Amino acid sequence: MAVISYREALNQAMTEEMERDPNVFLMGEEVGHYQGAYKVSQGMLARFGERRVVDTPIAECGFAGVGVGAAMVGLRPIIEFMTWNFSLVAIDQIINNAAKIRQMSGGQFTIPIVFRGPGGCAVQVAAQHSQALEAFYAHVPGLKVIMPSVPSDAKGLLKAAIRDDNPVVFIESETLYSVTGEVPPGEYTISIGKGDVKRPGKDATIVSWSKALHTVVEAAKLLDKEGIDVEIVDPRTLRPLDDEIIFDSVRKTHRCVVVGEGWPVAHFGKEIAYRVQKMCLDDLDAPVEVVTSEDVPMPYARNLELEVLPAAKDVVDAVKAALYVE
Amino acid sequence: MAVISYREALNQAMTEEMERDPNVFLMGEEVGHYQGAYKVSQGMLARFGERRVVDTPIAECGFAGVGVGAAMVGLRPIIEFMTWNFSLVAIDQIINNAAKIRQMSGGQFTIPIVFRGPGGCAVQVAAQHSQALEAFYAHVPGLKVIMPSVPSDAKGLLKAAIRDDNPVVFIESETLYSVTGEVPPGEYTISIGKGDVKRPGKDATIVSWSKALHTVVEAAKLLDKEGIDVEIVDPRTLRPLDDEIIFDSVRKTHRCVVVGEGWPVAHFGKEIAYRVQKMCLDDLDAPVEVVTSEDVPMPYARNLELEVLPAAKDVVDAVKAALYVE
Amino acid sequence: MSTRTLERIEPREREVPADKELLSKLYRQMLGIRRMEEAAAKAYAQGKIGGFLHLGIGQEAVCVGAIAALRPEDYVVATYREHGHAYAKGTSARAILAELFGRKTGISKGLGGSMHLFDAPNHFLGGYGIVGGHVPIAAGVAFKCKYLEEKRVTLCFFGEGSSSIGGFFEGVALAALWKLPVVFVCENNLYAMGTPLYRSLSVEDVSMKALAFGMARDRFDGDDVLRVHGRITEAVERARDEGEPTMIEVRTYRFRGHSMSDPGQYRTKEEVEEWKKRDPVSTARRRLVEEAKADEEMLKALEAEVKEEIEDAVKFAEESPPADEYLPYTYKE
Amino acid sequence: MSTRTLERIEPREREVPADKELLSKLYRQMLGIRRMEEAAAKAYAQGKIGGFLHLGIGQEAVCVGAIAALRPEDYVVATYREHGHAYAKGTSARAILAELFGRKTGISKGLGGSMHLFDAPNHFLGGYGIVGGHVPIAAGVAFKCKYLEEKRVTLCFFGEGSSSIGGFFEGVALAALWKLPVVFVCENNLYAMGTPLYRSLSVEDVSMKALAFGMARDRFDGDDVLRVHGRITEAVERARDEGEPTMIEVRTYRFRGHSMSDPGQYRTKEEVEEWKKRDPVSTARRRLVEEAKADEEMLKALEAEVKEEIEDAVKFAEESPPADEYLPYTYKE
Ligand SMILES: Cc1ncc(C[n+]2csc(CCOP(=O)(O)OP(=O)(O)O)c2C)c(N)n1
Ligand SMILES: Cc1ncc(C[n+]2csc(CCOP(=O)(O)OP(=O)(O)O)c2C)c(N)n1
Ligand SMILES: [Mg+2]
Ligand SMILES: [Mg+2]
Repeated sequence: MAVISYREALNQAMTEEMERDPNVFLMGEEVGHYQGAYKVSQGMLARFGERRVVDTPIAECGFAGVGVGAAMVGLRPIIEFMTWNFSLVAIDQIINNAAKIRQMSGGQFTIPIVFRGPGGCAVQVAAQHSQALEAFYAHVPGLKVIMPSVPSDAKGLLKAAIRDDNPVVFIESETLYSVTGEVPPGEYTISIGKGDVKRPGKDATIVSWSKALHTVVEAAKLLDKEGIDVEIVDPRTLRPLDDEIIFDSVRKTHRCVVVGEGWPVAHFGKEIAYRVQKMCLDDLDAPVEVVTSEDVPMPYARNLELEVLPAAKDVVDAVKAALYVE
Repeated sequence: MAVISYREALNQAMTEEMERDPNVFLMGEEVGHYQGAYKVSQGMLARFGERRVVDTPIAECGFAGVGVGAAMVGLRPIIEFMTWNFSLVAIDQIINNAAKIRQMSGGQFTIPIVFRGPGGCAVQVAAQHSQALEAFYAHVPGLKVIMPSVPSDAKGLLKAAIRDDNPVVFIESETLYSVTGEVPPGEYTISIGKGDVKRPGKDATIVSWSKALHTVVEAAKLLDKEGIDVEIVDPRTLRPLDDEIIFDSVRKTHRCVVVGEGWPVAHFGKEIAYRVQKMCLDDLDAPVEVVTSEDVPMPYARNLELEVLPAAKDVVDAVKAALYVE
Repeated sequence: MSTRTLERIEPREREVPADKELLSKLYRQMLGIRRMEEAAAKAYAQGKIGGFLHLGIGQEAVCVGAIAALRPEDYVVATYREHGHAYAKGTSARAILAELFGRKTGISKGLGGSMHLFDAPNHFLGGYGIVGGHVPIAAGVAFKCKYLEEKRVTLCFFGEGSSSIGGFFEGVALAALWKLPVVFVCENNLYAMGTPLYRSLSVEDVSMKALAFGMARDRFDGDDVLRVHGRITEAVERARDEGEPTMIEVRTYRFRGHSMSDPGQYRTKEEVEEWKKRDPVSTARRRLVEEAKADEEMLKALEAEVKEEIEDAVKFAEESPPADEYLPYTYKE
Repeated sequence: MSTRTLERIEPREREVPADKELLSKLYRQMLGIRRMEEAAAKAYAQGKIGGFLHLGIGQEAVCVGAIAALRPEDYVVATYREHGHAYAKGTSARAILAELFGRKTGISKGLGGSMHLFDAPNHFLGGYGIVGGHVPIAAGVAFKCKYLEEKRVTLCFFGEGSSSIGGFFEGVALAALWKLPVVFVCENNLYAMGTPLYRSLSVEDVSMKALAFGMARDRFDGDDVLRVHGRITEAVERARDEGEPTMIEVRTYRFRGHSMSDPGQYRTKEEVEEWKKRDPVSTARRRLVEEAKADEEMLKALEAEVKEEIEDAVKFAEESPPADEYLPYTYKE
């Protein structure tokens, strides 16, 4: 299997799908001549031309809506947000139009569109540029929400998202773009809504996704040294969520810790915790713990930023708390 | 005690606070000459004039931002959204500016502003006009979120919100505006973050707020007939949430059902469920149940709308499930 | 104060000669819309229709004249005040009224209601309730036509009150920058709910917004359906042939309140009466008789036919089964 | 292609005579900003500053000339490229650099960083990272000045790339409708990240947007700090005395990339060199010597003083304690 970066995986997924279907196009700020603010679309303008790789002015509400309109009448847009922070000026298009048009039209129109870009915080880009907004989008019926953690998932899921007939919110991560990993050769897709056990274990279940999952992997190593063997479950898709893979693991380990970046209150992890306590209450030997960022707008200073983000140590502590060891 | 409507209670709160502080003003669509789209600001233009009761064009992002700017330099704006559905075009101002400026400026600027208007669904106004967005705002640090269910709370909490130095999201309900109730005479405020037991009971705890609480009251009557005595806890404020009043009740009843309008996934009720299972796991004799709207954009037809909304019967069933009776 | 907005925009000379065939066709449509909305108002009063009901009574010449300038394969994107637009684009009164009644036979299966009429076969793309939110969608539909090199035009209707919101500006800016084949038609009925345009716009001429984007513009009165048809046709062909978008303001007036729940006390009786003298439906009939020499018999027959059509549509709506499912429409499997 | 954006906007005649006292004061400020940002770039390369760092090197004449037209009690609202604006409004190089270094002594206590400088005593209101999002805030500050009948003006800076987004249009529309005392200053540096203005604007003259709102407008080159000062002063006084907002486009150029991570390959070397010939800092110095007859001694002294000021500021930032708390700033108790 080839080892490529998360960035290349996304680039391959878009390139392959655009080769496959002439109605797929990429639109966003700096996606063309600049090769992508984070170089995810490197080379795509040269390959597909300005017709299909469209640079936009800074008008997220405008081009998100253009994508929705184009999708209504048969195209399959990939709309890139330079970062998901900027989706807040376009969220009305995503929630009130993309997610609702099929229902409002009695099924006459479908909206095959992918909104993608990096979410969560990078490094020291401060409060307005460091937001993990998945809880917002996962709340909305009509949308699918995908958050891959490794290159192979990124490629297979982005291809599936582009082929899906529903609006998909695809959240990447600036800090994952350079992460490398093995990717199966040739054509493949991963079905949306299927989780993946990233590390088998028996003592406790840790559910995590995207960037936070890598913090969890770190924590797992530390716990291993202390003889604690955790199972890491990556839902990969938050909406729809693969309940069974989570429940199966919890029924085996009797402990559940959910780890995700973002503000704690009404965090998506709380949804997972709810489902676990509801379906596995008798299997639980400890309350479900949810580890998140702190409940503050992200400060700029690096030392404070690190305090605010969920760290391996926080995960270790949460797992130990769930195991009643210190 | 005087009996007045929820609408009048809000009107009194704004009027009293504007009499008290010349820096408080009301701004929004149709708040002045039209007397408010739902007549909440009836008579206020005549009393305070166009300088302090400001009709705006349809530009929510614009006037929400005007409110934030005015608040930065000493005014205390009350920004009315005709309904919270329209806040989606202004949410960037609320989340990226109102909620973050104090933190980003190292505490140099505070944003004493109230964003208010009706949330949730009215009757047959369809998908784009029938959204309960409290989970979004409750997710955001820097904001306070208030959702009163009765006139007395509406008045006391709106006055407290206007006096609060932080941005407050104050969510009312079209269908509650005409609901009447007793209101204490004269000046009073209710401290933000204090819940209220709306009905004492011993068999199960139901946590609910705003419009849904009235559905719960109905359900309580039905349950009473079957000899089931529920306690109804109204947090009144979602952020900050009064954990103790909820935990105390659950520790007494050992059963907890949360009822709220809105989409189920990542619903605010899941946050409450998480906190309850985490702090009261050993006290729980059944999983925490959360009753919400169905996971779809709201359909127009009345019969379908009623199917989608949480009904008294759904609450009765959930309570019985928690009590293992059918 | 609002009377100053009553001035005519242009002299009478600009009148378009009355072509009998075209005018009777457009009169027929306007009358159909008028009667259909009167029937809807009645049903609403009887509690058979719920939610918001925004009538376009008084504005019929705009949607009818404009949409008559299109080819069947062209697209229309509209607001929540869109019954007439759907009807003019080809949706039957049966399907529209059944939708308002919340029936399974409604054009949106009873899921959308008055504000969200959609008709795929007729390329009527809705029906939107968030002010300005549909403008970028219209630009996107035009983007697709350019992308596929189709010579199809998109008409985007909006109210003057919607010309201050961000979504409107962004959609227009992209259409101008990318030269998309779309025509933006502002139905300036002088009020946004209770707000007269002089309280919401620093420049009351909405077409002036085109200057910020180097876009073609036009502006005229909307009481004569033939004028509307003629002037919109110019813009539609410019879009079709040169891929040039146009921003058009049409002055019109709604005879009823903003929605059924609005008593409309912000307008004087005199003002409303003044505008009713320019009722586009009776204006068209007058021109048919006086200028096109249409005979009364023919008109009477046409009017009887419309009456029947709407009575049948009401009956159809009333007898249709209620909407009965929604789950399958949230996601496409 | 982008070279067409190099044409001068207007003839040299419009030059403002060189007033020695004023020009040396403005030269002093521009040089302070230039050296401060050069120091920041160096510290960034050394890993002492993190995140995004957007330098205004090459654009100094705009913020310095414009803010010099204000009174101390007037307000400034700016973007993420605002080091110079804060400095010109009175924030010390120490407080700015300490902020960039993430120190407790920073103007925003190390919580805001480069993009979020705030200085309450100097009425510098930030420092915003969401394009266009600060424009309604500026209108709101001006709304407060009108509400309290204060004769204070608000200057709102924005880039040409920010003139397509909804928040910008809404803020401008409200300022025009309500006649708020605000001046919108577009620093048109011809690029929005890698996007040249002809790829983002259908009308490259940003001041034309004023026509949509009936707002006063002006437009000129930003290489001469005295011209900027003179022309902005006219607008500021119009705002102060008549409560009339103005939309101004100033043509300028950034010598560096969009941010430190941008190599700027979308611009030719020639284009950058061409603009460097019009470096506002050296232009000011040249005019001081040639036209105002300032003596070299005085200039050398001034330059030495600036060098010292910035060296001290860097030392201060480096020796300051790191930012150490954030919880108390999320909510006011
Ligand atoms: C973003 C948003 N804000 C507010 C509303 C409430 N609203 C519905 S229609 C309307 C007035 C629109 O007036 P105009 O654009 O002139 O259209 P008209 O109703 O006159 O046809 C308002 C304020 C809305 N639907 N969307
Ligand atoms: C809403 C939003 N979209 C995208 C961005 C990313 N971004 C930051 S600066 C910038 C370019 C802005 O260009 P311009 O307004 O001309 O200002 P300049 O950087 O040239 O000073 C972009 C696209 C953002 N910060 N906010
Ligand atoms: Mg109108
Ligand atoms: Mg620029």
